[in-house]
Amino acid sequence: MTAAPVEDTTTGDASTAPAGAVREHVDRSWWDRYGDATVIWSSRLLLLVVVLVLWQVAAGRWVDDTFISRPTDIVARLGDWWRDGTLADNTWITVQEIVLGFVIGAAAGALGGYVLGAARQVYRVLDPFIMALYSIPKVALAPLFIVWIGIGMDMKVLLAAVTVFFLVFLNTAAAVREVDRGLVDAVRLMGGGRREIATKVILPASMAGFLTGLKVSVPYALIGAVIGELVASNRGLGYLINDSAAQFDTAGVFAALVVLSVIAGVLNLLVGLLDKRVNRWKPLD
Amino acid sequence: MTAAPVEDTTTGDASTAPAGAVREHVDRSWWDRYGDATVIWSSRLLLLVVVLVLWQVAAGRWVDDTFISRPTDIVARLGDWWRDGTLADNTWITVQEIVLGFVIGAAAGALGGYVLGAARQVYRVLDPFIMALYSIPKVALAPLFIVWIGIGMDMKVLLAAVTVFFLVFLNTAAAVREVDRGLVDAVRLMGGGRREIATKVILPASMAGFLTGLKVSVPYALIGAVIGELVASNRGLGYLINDSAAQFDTAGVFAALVVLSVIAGVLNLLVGLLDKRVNRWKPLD
Amino acid sequence: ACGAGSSSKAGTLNVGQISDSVAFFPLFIAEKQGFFTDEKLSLGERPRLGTGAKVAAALKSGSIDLGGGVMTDALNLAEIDDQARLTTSLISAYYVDIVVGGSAGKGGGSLEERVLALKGKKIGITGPGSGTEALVTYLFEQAGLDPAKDATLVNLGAVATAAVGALKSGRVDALSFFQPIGQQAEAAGVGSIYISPAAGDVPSLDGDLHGVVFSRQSILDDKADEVAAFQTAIGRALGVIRGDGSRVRDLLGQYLDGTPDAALDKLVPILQKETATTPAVVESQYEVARTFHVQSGLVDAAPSYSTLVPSRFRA
Amino acid sequence: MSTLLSTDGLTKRFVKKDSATVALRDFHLEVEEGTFVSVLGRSGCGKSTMLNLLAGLTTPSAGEVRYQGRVLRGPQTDIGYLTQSDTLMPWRDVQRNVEMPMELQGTPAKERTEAARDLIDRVGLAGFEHHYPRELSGGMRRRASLARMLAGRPSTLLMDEPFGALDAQLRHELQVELLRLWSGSEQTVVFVTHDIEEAVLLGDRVVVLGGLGRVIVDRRVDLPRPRNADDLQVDPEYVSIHRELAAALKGAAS
Amino acid sequence: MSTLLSTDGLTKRFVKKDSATVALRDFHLEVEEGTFVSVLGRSGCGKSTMLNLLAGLTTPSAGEVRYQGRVLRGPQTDIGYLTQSDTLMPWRDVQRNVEMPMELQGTPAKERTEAARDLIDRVGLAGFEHHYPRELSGGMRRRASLARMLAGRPSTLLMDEPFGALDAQLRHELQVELLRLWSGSEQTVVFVTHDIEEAVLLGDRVVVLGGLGRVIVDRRVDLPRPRNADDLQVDPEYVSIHRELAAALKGAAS
Ligand SMILES: Nc1ncnc2c1ncn2[C@@H]1O[C@H](COP(=O)(O)OP(=O)(O)OP(=O)(O)O)[C@@H](O)[C@H]1O
Ligand SMILES: Nc1ncnc2c1ncn2[C@@H]1O[C@H](COP(=O)(O)OP(=O)(O)OP(=O)(O)O)[C@@H](O)[C@H]1O
Ligand SMILES: [Mg+2]
Ligand SMILES: [Mg+2]
Repeated sequence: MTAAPVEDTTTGDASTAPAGAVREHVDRSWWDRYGDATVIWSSRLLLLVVVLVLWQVAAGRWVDDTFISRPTDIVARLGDWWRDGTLADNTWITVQEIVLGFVIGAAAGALGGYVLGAARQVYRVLDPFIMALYSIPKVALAPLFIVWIGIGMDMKVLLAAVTVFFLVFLNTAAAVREVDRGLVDAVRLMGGGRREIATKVILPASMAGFLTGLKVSVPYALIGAVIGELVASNRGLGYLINDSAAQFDTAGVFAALVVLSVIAGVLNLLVGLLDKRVNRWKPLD
Repeated sequence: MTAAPVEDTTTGDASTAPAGAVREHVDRSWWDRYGDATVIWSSRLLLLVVVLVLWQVAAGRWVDDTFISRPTDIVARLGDWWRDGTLADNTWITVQEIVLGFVIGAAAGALGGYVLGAARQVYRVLDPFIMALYSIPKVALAPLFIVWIGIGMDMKVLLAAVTVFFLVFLNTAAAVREVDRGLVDAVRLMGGGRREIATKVILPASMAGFLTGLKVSVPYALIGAVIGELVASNRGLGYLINDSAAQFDTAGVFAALVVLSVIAGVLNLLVGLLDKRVNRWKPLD
Repeated sequence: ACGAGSSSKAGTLNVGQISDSVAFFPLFIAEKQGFFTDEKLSLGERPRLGTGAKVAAALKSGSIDLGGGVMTDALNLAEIDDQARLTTSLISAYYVDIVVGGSAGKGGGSLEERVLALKGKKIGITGPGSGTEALVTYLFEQAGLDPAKDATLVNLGAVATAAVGALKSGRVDALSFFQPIGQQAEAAGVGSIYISPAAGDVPSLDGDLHGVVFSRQSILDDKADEVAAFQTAIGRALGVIRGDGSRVRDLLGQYLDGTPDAALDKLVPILQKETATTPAVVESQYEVARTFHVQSGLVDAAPSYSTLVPSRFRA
Repeated sequence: MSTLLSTDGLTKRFVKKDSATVALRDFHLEVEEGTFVSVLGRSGCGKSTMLNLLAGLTTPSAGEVRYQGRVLRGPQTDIGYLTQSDTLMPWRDVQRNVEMPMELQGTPAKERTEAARDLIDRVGLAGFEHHYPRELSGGMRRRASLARMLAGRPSTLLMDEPFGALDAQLRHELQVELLRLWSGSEQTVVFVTHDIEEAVLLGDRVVVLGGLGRVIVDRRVDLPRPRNADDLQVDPEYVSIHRELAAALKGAAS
Repeated sequence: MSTLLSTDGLTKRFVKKDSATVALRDFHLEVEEGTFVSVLGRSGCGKSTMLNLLAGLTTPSAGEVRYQGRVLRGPQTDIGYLTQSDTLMPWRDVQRNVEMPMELQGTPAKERTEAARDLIDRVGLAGFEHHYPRELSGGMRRRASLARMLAGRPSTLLMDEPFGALDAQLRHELQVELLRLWSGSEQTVVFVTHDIEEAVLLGDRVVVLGGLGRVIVDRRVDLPRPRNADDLQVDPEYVSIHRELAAALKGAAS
């Protein structure tokens, strides 16, 4: 790493010149820039390979392969599905449900969290009701869902959205509670009203909690949509799982799960990027 | 409110006597002490009554009562179950599963969160795998669960524990990341090692996140246990739900859900108490 | 985890079943009337497992010793597990009905005309690969329709509330569901039974073996005595069902607690007719089922009677 | 000159379960418009509590604060308050922190940027516009806070030890800057400090608080302006004021 | 006297993307055992950065810190560091905060309680044992931190503006207290302050830092102890030192 001074900041033009620091340009090598990411990604790859190899070896040898299938079979099944279009069709449907459900649920949850998180007393009154609603196993209400919302895509989107809602809501509301009073007061002193306090302090300060809510709820967007498809549907990855399971086609079940994991991974990556963007100001280590 | 000086703190016996504040005894009226709680609880009661009355009125009039039943029927059903022992038996089983699942999942999640939250690099490598596992709809793996763990109580406890684990884990790990470096450094300066940092700083400082994890996962302990009972139901509240639904007995379904909500309420209350206990040091408003 | 190891004379059997459909009424009777106790047999775990896959998993893991389901489940299991064995016949009729919304009823028309009228409709089934789907597939193919294109099959799961609810709210146009959903729907005035193989509407399915109990060879070896006892008790229960109608009506009322009386009244004669005469598996009935399953494409190949049914369970 | 800020029977009690900490009791103070009031007092005597009340941040347990003749119910845009503890937004860099009050007042972006840059220059933070608060030293954070407060163009300034964390030289420069700003305007300043010299150098009036905000000394400082720290050292008036204040502070201890 | 702490070519660079802020460059300092070194310097010149390095809290970008002849790799129990910013545990009350270092050292509970109570008394916080940090005034928090640091019985003290937030009287009392503690022991002190008078009053040696931690002045103070603030004002030696330091600080600005 060679460093060359680029800009000297010690010359304030006003009466007060700081005896301060100096900014330098840093020539970072490829490794300085990407070394960390390389290590992480190769570790992940390694781990993945190890798991797959172990799985392949174990299947049929130590564990009954009718229940765990084997990676090669799964890949073969994915290939079949890819060729005959099953994969694209069903994945596309599920992805739509997941994304819609996630966005709607997260938006509603964030809004609810910010509104109720700030209105302490109202939140305290509603809390037990919210928790009671949240605690109801949605599958138990599947009949009601079917009757009220039908068996179309709406129902799956709603199921996904509902689960996401609660997780984002509770995490956001909790984060709002933890916001530093000093910062809120600072905005009040600058003449900020409720709106400004919400957007300029509460929102950025509770970002971490909100993002945890998002991260935690990504999987539930998937689970919600898939459960919806298990309950009532004739397409989507949930249907594929159901169909394969009924035919004892474990490779099919796992193939669908692999696709789900990939979707989860992508969503998780997106949330991670948002996290990075929002947390720029935080120390790295 | 009458106030009488009780103790004067201005007399430090050393060389430095602070010109500080004075402690006074406060005579709080009954209302000062319990007014807040009274308002909250009566609002909740009122809300509950309103919801129940609306439900009762709506059922059969505006909404088909075969799908939403009605409060009186539900109460009657609960009475029947209470008398013939169904209620106590099944509830007891489910409560055991929930509590065991919750405790195991929360303990494992907290441990994992504290360990991996501190080991940043390891966490980053594992993160996608954890999220992938987490995203798998557990119902889809029901056959695997049955093969590996059977259909006994273990399976339900495990299902509950797994869901709780992820939620507590992710919330705790996120909270650990947010802990003030200054406080950690303070402990390092006092000669604290990893263990001390974990117990004396990370643990208390991340309590809020951990508690959010707990709060968020209470419902999933219930849902996990009930799903387990739906997967292979022979007893428990999940069985009651399944049985009632199969008999087209909506009142039965809702009666079981009411019991679940009560359990959720109690657990939530316990978490709330813990929250209060742990957050004593925080400003009230 | 669940007592699969015990093999004493007066032993325990864990019997899993898919649901609480009419097929398992004999088990209920045998339990209620003490037939199992008479045989010094006690039932351990009695899980409702919902799908054939889970019954298979539970059998393989030893969680249950016997699985109650339909022939589809037994044949599916046989495809992946050559230890699969069929032990008991419960219902010798295809007890799935096509139910349509409203009170249109059967009306007139031949079977083919009725099937053609279902073209383009949304039909609720319990799930893919189930006997309910098989019936629709079979009927459509017999009528020269393609079930994949000419109808939308919707999975509703095995609970009555969802099925009847979906029909009532018009989310599906018809149901292909096991008894007593049809009777329940009729009693609730939601729909009417449209095609009923059990009532002889589908001649090629007459005498079809459908409600069965199956197991695995290793368990049969291990628990030979218990299974024999089970068989005897079920035999007595089947006798009860085919006997006094009012007694059956009583017991059915207890079994399907909460089902409207009208539905129960209608069910009793149907049940008496379709209940197997003997717990032993009759070859001719087996063959009807086998043909049906292969023809409707539910299974690729079905084992022969002699492979799947051990000699002591044959009629 | 008319009275701008006045308090009447002001009491602040922090209640916690069955006991209350009284930080301020029956506190009286009148601040005339356009004056510079320095406040001295021992650590923990209630100075910050007082400022919080004057700023409308906290509500009094008893008594009231009047601002421009009206009872103060909450914070006002024309009262600027530099709190004792740091409240820069950690997710904004210096530039955007300083812009914040203008943002809330709806100043156009361009104007805002320029005004902020000018203020940052004045407090000697030029070159650090894009540092986040955690990347600044303690004194730099303090100066950024000062710049932020000034950015709101308040007509009344409440300051809680603004220069305590700065070196002598910088403190001197900022004192001069503050006086320059103040003398050119009608601003009213309440300035809490621990430095007697600073209090006298800056104030038209010095108030010394004892325990619970009891006013021990309230004294006009009639030294001619501009005042020079070095010259003051030998001014007999200054020396006597200094002695009086030091004695009062010492006395408050016992 | 042997060298206790020494630095060699110490550089601290805060890297962020493609640019780095250099806070300290090629910094040399040797501190002898048992001495009291005062450090002066303008705001932002790198004093806190230097202390962080000396305490082993941060790792140098180049160079090294030697403590008792060995390279320092991390914090040491026998180095106490009073940081510039407040790091009291907000969930512990004053008593338990002060007890904390002893808790980590495994002192028995009873002894701990007594020692903590004694320290709390000494810093003038008696009566506030059960207040949480947020219920204290700024100066009180500072004193609680001081008590906590002393509770660890370190043999080397690093202090970053410990008395900056305290009133003149209290500051004086704590200075006396600190000197009393120090003179009765073999402790080594590195004391960062903005107050030239304080630096001279306390130090065996005063170091003035310029930009990037460049040492501008490094001067022995040979005034006899005990020193009295009032007497010093007229001591020609003191006046000359004061003038030299003030000039150095002023010079560092340009
Ligand atoms: N939230 C609170 N709860 C309880 N007591 C409090 C609270 N805030 C302040 N106090 C007490 O009120 C008294 C006055 O505090 P204040 O912050 O006004 O002091 P100060 O004069 O600003 O002191 P300093 O010069 O140290 O900043 C102190 O004794 C403090 O303990
Ligand atoms: N984490 C960081 N990232 C970037 N720059 C930093 C960081 N920490 C400190 N600096 C810079 O390093 C320089 C020295 O900071 P330091 O805190 O050591 O100053 P100081 O001498 O203690 O000042 P003060 O008297 O104001 O406390 C400052 O210019 C500051 O902006
Ligand atoms: Mg204060
Ligand atoms: Mg500093």
